Amino acid sequence: MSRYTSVTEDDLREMLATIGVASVDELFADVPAAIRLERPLALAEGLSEQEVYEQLQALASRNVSAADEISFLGAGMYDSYVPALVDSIITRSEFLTPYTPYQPEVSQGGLQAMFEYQTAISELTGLPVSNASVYEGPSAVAAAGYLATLHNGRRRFVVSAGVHPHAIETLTTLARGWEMDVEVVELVEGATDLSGVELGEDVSALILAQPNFLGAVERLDPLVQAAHDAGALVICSADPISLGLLQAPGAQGVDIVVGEGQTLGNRLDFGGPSFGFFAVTEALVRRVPGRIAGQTHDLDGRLGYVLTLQTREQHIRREKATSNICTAQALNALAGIVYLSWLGRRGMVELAELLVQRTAYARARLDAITGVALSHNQPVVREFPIRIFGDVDATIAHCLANGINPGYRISDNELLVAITERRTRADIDRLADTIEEALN
Amino acid sequence: MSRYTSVTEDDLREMLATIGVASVDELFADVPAAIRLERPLALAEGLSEQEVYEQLQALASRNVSAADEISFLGAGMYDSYVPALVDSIITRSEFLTPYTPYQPEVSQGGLQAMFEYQTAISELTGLPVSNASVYEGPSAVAAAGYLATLHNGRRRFVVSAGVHPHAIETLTTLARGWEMDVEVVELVEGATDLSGVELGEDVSALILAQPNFLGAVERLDPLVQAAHDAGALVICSADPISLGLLQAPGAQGVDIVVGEGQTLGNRLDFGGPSFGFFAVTEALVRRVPGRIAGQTHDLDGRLGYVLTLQTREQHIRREKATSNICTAQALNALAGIVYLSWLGRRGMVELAELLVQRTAYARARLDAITGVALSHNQPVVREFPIRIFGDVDATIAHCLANGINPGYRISDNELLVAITERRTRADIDRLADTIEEALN
Amino acid sequence: MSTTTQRRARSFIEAADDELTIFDRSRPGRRAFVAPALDVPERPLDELIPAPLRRPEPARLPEVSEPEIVRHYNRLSKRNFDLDTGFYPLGSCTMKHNPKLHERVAALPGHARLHPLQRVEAAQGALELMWRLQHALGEISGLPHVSLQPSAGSHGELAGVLLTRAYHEDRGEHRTKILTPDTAHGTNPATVTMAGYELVKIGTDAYGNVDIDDLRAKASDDVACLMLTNPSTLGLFEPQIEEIAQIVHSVGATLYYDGANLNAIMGICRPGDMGFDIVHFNLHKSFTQPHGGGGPGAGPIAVSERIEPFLPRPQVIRRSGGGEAGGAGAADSYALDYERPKSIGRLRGFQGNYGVFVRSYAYICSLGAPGLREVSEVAVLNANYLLARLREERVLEYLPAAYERLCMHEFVLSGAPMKRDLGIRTLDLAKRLLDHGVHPPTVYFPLIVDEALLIEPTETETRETLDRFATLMAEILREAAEDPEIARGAPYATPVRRLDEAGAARRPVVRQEL
Amino acid sequence: MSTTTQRRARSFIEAADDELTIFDRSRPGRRAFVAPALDVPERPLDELIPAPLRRPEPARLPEVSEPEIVRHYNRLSKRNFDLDTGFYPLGSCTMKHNPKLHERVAALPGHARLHPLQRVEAAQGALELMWRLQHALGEISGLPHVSLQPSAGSHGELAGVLLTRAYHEDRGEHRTKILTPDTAHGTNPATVTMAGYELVKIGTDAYGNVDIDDLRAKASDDVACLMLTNPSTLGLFEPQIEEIAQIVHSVGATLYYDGANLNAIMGICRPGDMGFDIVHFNLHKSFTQPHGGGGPGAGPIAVSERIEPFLPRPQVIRRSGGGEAGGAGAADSYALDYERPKSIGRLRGFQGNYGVFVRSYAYICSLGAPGLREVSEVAVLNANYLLARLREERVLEYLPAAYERLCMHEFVLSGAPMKRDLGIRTLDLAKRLLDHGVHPPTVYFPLIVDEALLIEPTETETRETLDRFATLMAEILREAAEDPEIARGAPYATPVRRLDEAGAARRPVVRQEL
Ligand SMILES: Cc1ncc(COP(=O)(O)O)c(C=O)c1O
Ligand SMILES: Cc1ncc(COP(=O)(O)O)c(C=O)c1O
Repeated sequence: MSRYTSVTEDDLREMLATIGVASVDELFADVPAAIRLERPLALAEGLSEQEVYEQLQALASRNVSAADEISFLGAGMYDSYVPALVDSIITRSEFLTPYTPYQPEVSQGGLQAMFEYQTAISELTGLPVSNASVYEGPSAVAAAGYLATLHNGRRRFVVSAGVHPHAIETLTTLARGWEMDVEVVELVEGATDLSGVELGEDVSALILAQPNFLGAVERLDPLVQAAHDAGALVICSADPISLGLLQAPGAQGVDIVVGEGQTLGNRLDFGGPSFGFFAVTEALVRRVPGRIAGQTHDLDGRLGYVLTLQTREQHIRREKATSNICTAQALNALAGIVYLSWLGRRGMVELAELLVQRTAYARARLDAITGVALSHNQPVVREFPIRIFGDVDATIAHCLANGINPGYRISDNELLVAITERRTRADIDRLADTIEEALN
Repeated sequence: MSRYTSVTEDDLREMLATIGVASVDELFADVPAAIRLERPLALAEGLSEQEVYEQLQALASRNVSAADEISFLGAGMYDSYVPALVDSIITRSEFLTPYTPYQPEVSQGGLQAMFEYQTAISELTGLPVSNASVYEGPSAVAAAGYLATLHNGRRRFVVSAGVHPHAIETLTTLARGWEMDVEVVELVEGATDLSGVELGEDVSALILAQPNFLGAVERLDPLVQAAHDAGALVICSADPISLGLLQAPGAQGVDIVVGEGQTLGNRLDFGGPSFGFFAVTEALVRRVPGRIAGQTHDLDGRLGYVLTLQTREQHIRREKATSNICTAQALNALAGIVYLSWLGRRGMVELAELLVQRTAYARARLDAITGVALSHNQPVVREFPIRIFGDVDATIAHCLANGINPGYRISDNELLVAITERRTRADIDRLADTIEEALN
Repeated sequence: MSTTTQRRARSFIEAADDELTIFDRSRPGRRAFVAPALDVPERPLDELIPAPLRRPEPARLPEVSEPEIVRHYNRLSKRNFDLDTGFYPLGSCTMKHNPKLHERVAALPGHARLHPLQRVEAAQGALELMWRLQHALGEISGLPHVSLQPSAGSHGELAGVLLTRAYHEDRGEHRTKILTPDTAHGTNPATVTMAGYELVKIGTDAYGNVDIDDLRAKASDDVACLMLTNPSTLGLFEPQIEEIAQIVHSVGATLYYDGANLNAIMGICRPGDMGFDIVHFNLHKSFTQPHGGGGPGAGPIAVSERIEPFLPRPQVIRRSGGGEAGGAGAADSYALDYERPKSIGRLRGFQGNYGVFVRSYAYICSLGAPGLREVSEVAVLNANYLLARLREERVLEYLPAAYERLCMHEFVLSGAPMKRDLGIRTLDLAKRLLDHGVHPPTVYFPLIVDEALLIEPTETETRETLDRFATLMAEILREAAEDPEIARGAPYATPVRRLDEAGAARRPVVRQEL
Repeated sequence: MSTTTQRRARSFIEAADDELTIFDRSRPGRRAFVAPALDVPERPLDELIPAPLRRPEPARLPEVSEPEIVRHYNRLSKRNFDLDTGFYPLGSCTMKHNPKLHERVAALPGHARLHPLQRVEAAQGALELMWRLQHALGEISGLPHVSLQPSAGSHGELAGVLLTRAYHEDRGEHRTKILTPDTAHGTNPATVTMAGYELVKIGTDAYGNVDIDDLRAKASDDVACLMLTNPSTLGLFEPQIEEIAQIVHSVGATLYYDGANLNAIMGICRPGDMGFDIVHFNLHKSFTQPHGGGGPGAGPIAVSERIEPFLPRPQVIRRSGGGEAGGAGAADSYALDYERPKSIGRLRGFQGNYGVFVRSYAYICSLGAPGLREVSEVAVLNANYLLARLREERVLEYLPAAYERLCMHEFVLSGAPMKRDLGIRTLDLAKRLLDHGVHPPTVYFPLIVDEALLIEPTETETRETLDRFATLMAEILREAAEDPEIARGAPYATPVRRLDEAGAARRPVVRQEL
C-alpha cells in the first residue's frame, strides 16, 4: 500500500465482497484484453519521502538560480522579492487545495479574493472589467486577439515588434486556427512607429506593449488614435509594476490591457506557474474569457460572491463559448492581490520609483563604459538594452565567471539588462566594473 | 509608522483627544524624569523586509549546516528527516500563534493534540502519565530530580556518567537551589556499574540514560532493583527513537522517564527549540511539572479536553507549586505527535531497525581500520564512540576537508559517531575511507 | 427563532467586520511595505520619465498594515472548504490528496528562483527534470513524444487540435469537422470552435458507450479528429475502443484522448495502445498538483510518431552521453530544441508551468510503477465500493445509477426519481451536503443524464469516509422524505446561504467602486 | 429548539467523525511512513541487540495514511482560535502580530539544520547572531551582560534567583528570603520556592503601587532579592521605582526585573537605569516569537557588572578583529566561553532556543531603534485609548478600572459591580466574548483585584479593532441586563461549550486507553 492510500487487506476483502466481485481485476472487465498492458510500466520503483526529497534537491542544485548569482535577467519575468506573507497565505490548505469555486457557499474566501484582485487590476489598467486570470502573459495577448476577432470579425492583427516575442509567437500559433494574419511592425529608435503601415478596414486589432520588450515607455496616445481611426481595437500588454508609475493604458483609450503577473508576488519557477491578467472596457465584457467573480447577496441578504457571466464559458455555452479556458491560475492571482495589498497605494509608487532611479543609475554606469552603448534613449522604468562593441561572448563569460549574469542576450551584440529591487547599487557597480574589465 | 502598527496621523490625533491628553509623552507621566532614556537606543535604524531577509540569509550562509556537509554529529540531537507534513501542520496559524489554552472552548485543537501526544509518550516510555512537555532533555532530567526531592525529601542524586553531560551539569546547577549533592558514577566498559557505590537512605534518585551517552544500551533491571532496594526513585533519560526497538523503561520499573524530543520531527536549530518529554508512574502524578491535558465533557455531553490537575501549577498554587514552569514547548511537542503518527506503529520499528543495521555496518567498517578501535562493545542503536590511534587533529581535519564531519569529539582521542536515516551506506563508506586515508 | 439560535453566532471565528474587503480596510497612510533604501544618486523624475507618461494619481490600492493583511486573508481562507478539511468527491476533477512534500521541493531555491531565460548549461537540473517527466508521461500514455508546454487541460486540447490541423495541412488536406460525444466536457466543443473547426456531436448508446453506428455515419473524410474521453465522463470504459479507433483512422482522422480521466487506467492500459494519436494529461488531476481554487495546472500532451514533427517549440531534448534511457546518464546533457521546421510554434511564454512539473515528477518518483498502478486500482475499487454502499443504503432507489455497470474511477447517478418522488432536486441535495462537512459531487454534468450527480471518490480516501458518505446521503434522503423544505432551503451552516446568481449576472458588479 | 436550529450544523466544516483521535483512526496495516531502502548487509537483530533488551511488542502508535494525518490535524487546527484570526487582548501575554518573515528566515537551512555541537569556526553566523542579539538586549535593558540560555520567562527567573544566590554566597552571605509584591505573576513565588528561598509578600497601596512602608518594614539583611514587574501586572508604572531600588540595595539585596511587561517601555526607560540588577526578557512576548499554543519561547537574562561573573556557561563572546561594537567587524570572530570559574553553570542543553533568537533578532533588525520605541508608544496609546473608549461606552460603570490612572500597555478592570448588578461573573463575560470572534482578556489575575479582567491590546491592533471591542463589551452588558442567562450559558458558537474541569481533575483521564 502506498503512503497515500489506505486499503488494508481486511478492507480489500470486505470491499470486494460488498461490490460482489472476486478480484480487483474483475473491475476492469470492460478493458479489452488486446489493449491491456501486460507488463509493469517501465518506470522506477517508488521511493521514500526522504529519498525523493534528496533527488529533487540534487536536481535543484544543478541549476544556477537567482540565489546563486547576481542576475540581471528579466525580459518578461523578474527576480522580485516575494514577501513572506504571500507564501504563508497561499500555502494555506483552504486556498491551495480547493477546486474552482463551483459551490459558492463554501468558496467565499476564494471568490472574494478574486473580486478584490479584479478591483486592483482594474485600478492598475484603468479599465472597468478584469477577469480572474488567464494562463500567463503571452497567451493573454493571444486571448485578447481572439476576443478582438469575435468582436469585429476582421482578419488581420498589426503587432508592434515591441511586444514580447513569446507573445507574438503564441498569437501566431493560435491565429492559424482563426485563419488570420499577424503583421509585425518594427521599432524605430526603440519605439513603435506606424508610419509606413496602413491600418485598413481589415485590421482587427493593433497590439502594443508598455513598456515594450526593449524597456522603452511608449507614447500610446497617437498609436491608439491611429488604430481607432481605422476602427480597430487596441490591445496593450503592460508590466504591472511599471503601471505603478505610468499612465494607465485604459485612461489612454486602450480597449484591452493584458500582461504577465509573475512580478506581482509570484516566483520565477523557471517560467511558470504565474498568471496573465486581462482587463477590458464595458463594451467587451460579455466576450471576456475565463472566470469572473461578481458580487451579490444570499437569501438572508448577506453580501456574497459568485462566478458570474458564465454564459460566456465553455461549461455552459460549449462550442459557443468565448474561450475554452477552464482551469486558470487562481492561486497565482491570489498571490497577486496579496502582494498588491502589501505594496499598497504608496508602496506601489515607491517601488516603481526605486526601480526607475536604480535603472537610470545602471544605464548611466554602463553607457559610460567604452565599448558599451545604449541601444535606444527612450525613457525606461526597469529594463534597457545595451550594445557591446568587442568580444561579446568573452564579455559575458567574464561576467559569469565573476558570479554575474549580465542580462538576456537579444541579439549578437545586445543584452537586455533588468533591474529589480533585489539588485543593489553595489550589484550594479559590480556589473559595470566587470564588463569594463572584460572589454579593456 | 512601522509596517506592524497602524496609527495614522488622523488616528493619533483622535485617539489622544479621546483619551484626553495632548501628546503620547503625557501617557508616560509616571516615568520619573531621572530614569528616562533621553537619547535613542544605540541600535541601527529599521530595515525593509527584503533587507532583513538578505541579512539573515548572509548569517545563515556563514554556518556549515548538515545540508552543507556529511555530518555524523549526534550526542543528543540528530539530523533526522522532518517530513513535510510536520512543517505544513505546525506552521498553520491556528497552531503557531495561540497562547497556552486558557480558554478550552476555543483551544480544542491544541488540547486534543496534547492528549494524543501524552498517549504516544506513555506508549513509548511504558508509563501511564505524560505531561504536555518541558523545555528540553537536560532540563527534563533536572525537573525529574526536583520531583524526586519533593517526593522523598532525600538529599543526594546518584547519576550515571552515561547521562548526557549537559543534563548532569543542568541538574547540578539547579540542585544548588535545593542544597543537594550530585554524585556521578563512572561507566565501566561503556555501561553503568554500581559496584563500589553504596546506595544509602539518603539517595533520592538514581539517574540513568538509555541508550547512554556513549550509545550503549544499558541493562536496566539490576540497576532499577538496586535503587528500589534503597528506597530511591529511578529516573531514566531515553532516546525516543531507540525506544521504538528497546524495552520500555517503564516496563522495567523505572519511575520517571524523560528525554530529548528533537529527533521526533523537530529541526536541529543549533540546539533549540525542541522539547523534553516527561512521564511518570501513577504514584507521582500530582507532582508532575507543567501542563497536562485531560479528557472531559461539555454541557451538552460532547467530548472535550482541558488543562487538568492545575493545582500543581504556579498560576494556582504559586509558592506551593511543584514547578515554576509556565510557557513550555507545545508547538515542538505537536511536531512530535504528528511525526509519531507519520512513523506509525510499524514505521517506528522499521526506522529503528534501519538505524541499528546501518550503525552496525558503520561500526564494523570503522573497527576494521588500523588505527581505529571501538571504545566499547556494548550493543548500540544509532551511535557509538571510536578511539583513534594516531594524529586525531589531522584525521578530523582531513575529514572536514573532504566535506565530512566525522562526529563529536568526546575526548582527546575519541569521537562519538551518530548515524541517522539521512546517512546512507555511501556516506558511511566515505567516512571510513577518508579516516583510513588520513591514518595511513 | 428560539433564543438558542439568537444566542448562537454562526461560528466562533465569525466577527462583526466579516463583510469588509481589503479595500474597505484601507486607511490613508497605513502600509505593510517598506522600500529598500535608495542607494543611488536621486535624479528628478521628470528627467527620467516625462510627466505626460506618468499617472496623475497613484492607483488606489489598499493602505493596510501587515497584521491586517494576514488576518484578512486568513479569515477569508476560513470561508473556503478544502480538500484537507473533508471529503471532496467532485466528479471529473480527481480531488486526490496533495502530498505536502511537493510544496517543499517546489519551493527549493534551485527550482523556485530559476529564471526561465537562464542559459541551458545553468539549468541542467530543470531540463533533466522536464525530460524525465516527459519520459514518464510517454511511458504511461504509450505515446512517446511529449510536450509539457500547455498550461491546463483545455490548453492541451487546443494544442492537440492545432496539431491535428497542422498534420492534415502538411498532407495537403483541408478538413473542417471535429467529432465529440454528447457526453464530452465543455472544453472539448469550445476548443473545436476556437481552433476553427465545426463541431459534430456523436450520440451515446443505451449502455453509455459511444453510439458506433452514429460514429460510423458521421465519420467522413472531412472529419479531422474525434475527441474522446476514456473512461468517459460517465465513468465508463469504452469496450469498443479498438473499433472506434479503426473507424476514425479509416477516414484518415486523428483520435484525441482527453486525459482528465487517466486516473482510472494508469499502468493498466494506455491510450497509445488503444490507437489514440494525441493525449493531454491534467497534472492537476491524475498527478496531484493542488487545484489552487482554479489553477495553476498543466496540460502536457503526448503524441504518436506521425504527429511528432508538429509539436510545439521549444522541445526539451536529451543529448545522450551514454547513459541509457531513464538512467542517470553520467554525461548526458539537456537542451531546448527550437529547430522544428514543422512545429505549430509556441503556445505560451517560456517552457511551461515548471513548478507544476516539479510536483508531478516528485509524485511519480514517490509512487513508481507499482504505485501508479495501485492508484488506478484503488480509485476504481473505491468508486465501485461507494456505488455498492449507496445501493446497500438504498440511496439508488431515489438516485439510480445512470448505467447499470461496473464503473471505473467515478460514476453517475440520476436525481430524476428523487426530484419526482421527494420533491428535491440534485442541487438541493448538493447544498444540503454542504451542511455536513462534505463537498458535493459534480452536478448537472454530464448533460445527457437528467439531474446528474457525478461522484469521484479518488484513491486517497479511506473506506470509513466512503461509508460515512453513503450513510449521510441516506440520512438526507430520509430527511427530505419527512420535510423537503429543509434541503430546499439548504445550506444553513455555511458562511453565506444560497446566493442570487441570476441577479449577479443581470447587474454584474465585478469590481468594487472606490 | 426550532427547526432552523435543527437544520443548522454548528459549522460547515464540522463532520460526523470530529470526536475521533488519531488513535481512533488507526487501522492495522495503514502507513504514512515508507522506510529508506536498507542499503547495508542485514544482520540478525539478536546479534546486534539481544532480545531481552528489546520490546516484546511495538509501541501502539497510530497506523494511518498521510492524507488522514493531514486532514486530522488540519481539522483539529480549526478548533483553535488564534492571533491571525482575531483580536487576542490576553493581558500580560503581549499577543502582538507575528511577522511571517520570521518563519521564513528561521527555516533557512543554514539556521535550521545547524547542529548545536558544530565546531565554532563552522557556526560563526549563528554565534554572531546570538552576540548581536545579546548586544541589542543589553542596550534595551541598560544591563550590558546577557545570557540567552533560559528557555522561557520562568526559566529566566530561576536563573536570576540562582545568580542572586551565587552572588551572595560569593560574598560569604547566606540570605534566606525573597520579596515579591502580591500582584506578582505565579511564576515569581514558584521560582522563589524552587530556588530554595522563603517567600515574603509585599502589599500594594491604594494607587496600585508597591506599598513602600511594607517594603521598608520587610527589607532586612536576610533578604536576598526583590522580584518586581514594572510596569506591574496591574499595567501601572511604579513612580517610586528609584526609592524602591534604594531601599533594596541599602540592605544588600538584589533587584530583579520580571520583563514580561517590557513591551511598555522599550526605548523610553531601562531597567538598568532604574537600578535593577537582573532582568529577564520574554522573547515570545515583547519580541514576537509566536506562542505556539504554549511555547516555545525564550527568557534571556541581562545583568549588571556585579552579577556578570556568575552568568551561566557557556557565554557567546566576540573576539574583536577591529570592527567597532555593533558594526560588521571585518575580522571579528565569535566563540563559546566556558572558562567562567564563578558561573552558576548550565541551565539547559546546548546554547538555548536559537530558532527563537533568529526570529527576535530579525524583529529588532526590522524595527530598529525608532521602531522599538514606537512599539511601546503605540502599545501604551492603544491601551489608554481602549480604556477611554470603554468609558465612553459606559462599560466602566459595571467594570470599573481597578485604579483610576493612565495605564501603560495594559489595564485591569474589576467585574465586581457587574457581578453584583447584572448577575454575571467575569468568567461569563469572557465566555460570551468567545461567541463573537474575540479572545477574552486574562481573567482573575492579578489576584488582588476582585473579578479581575486584564486587557492588553498590543501595538499591532488597529483602532477599528479597539472600537469594535468596546462596542461589543457594551452589547454584552446590555444583553446581560436583559437576560443574564445568555452570558451564563455561553459560549454557544464554539466547537464545544463549557467543559467540566472539576470532573477532569477529580478523575483525570490523561491518555487514551488503547
Ligand atoms: C473531462 C474533462 N476534460 C477537460 C477538462 C479541462 O481541463 P482543465 O480544467 O485543466 O482545462 C476537464 C476539467 O474539469 C475535464 O473534467
Ligand atoms: C508577568 C509575568 N511574569 C512571568 C511570566 C512567565 O513567563 P513564561 O511563560 O515565559 O515562563 C509571565 C507569563 O505569562 C508573566 O505574564
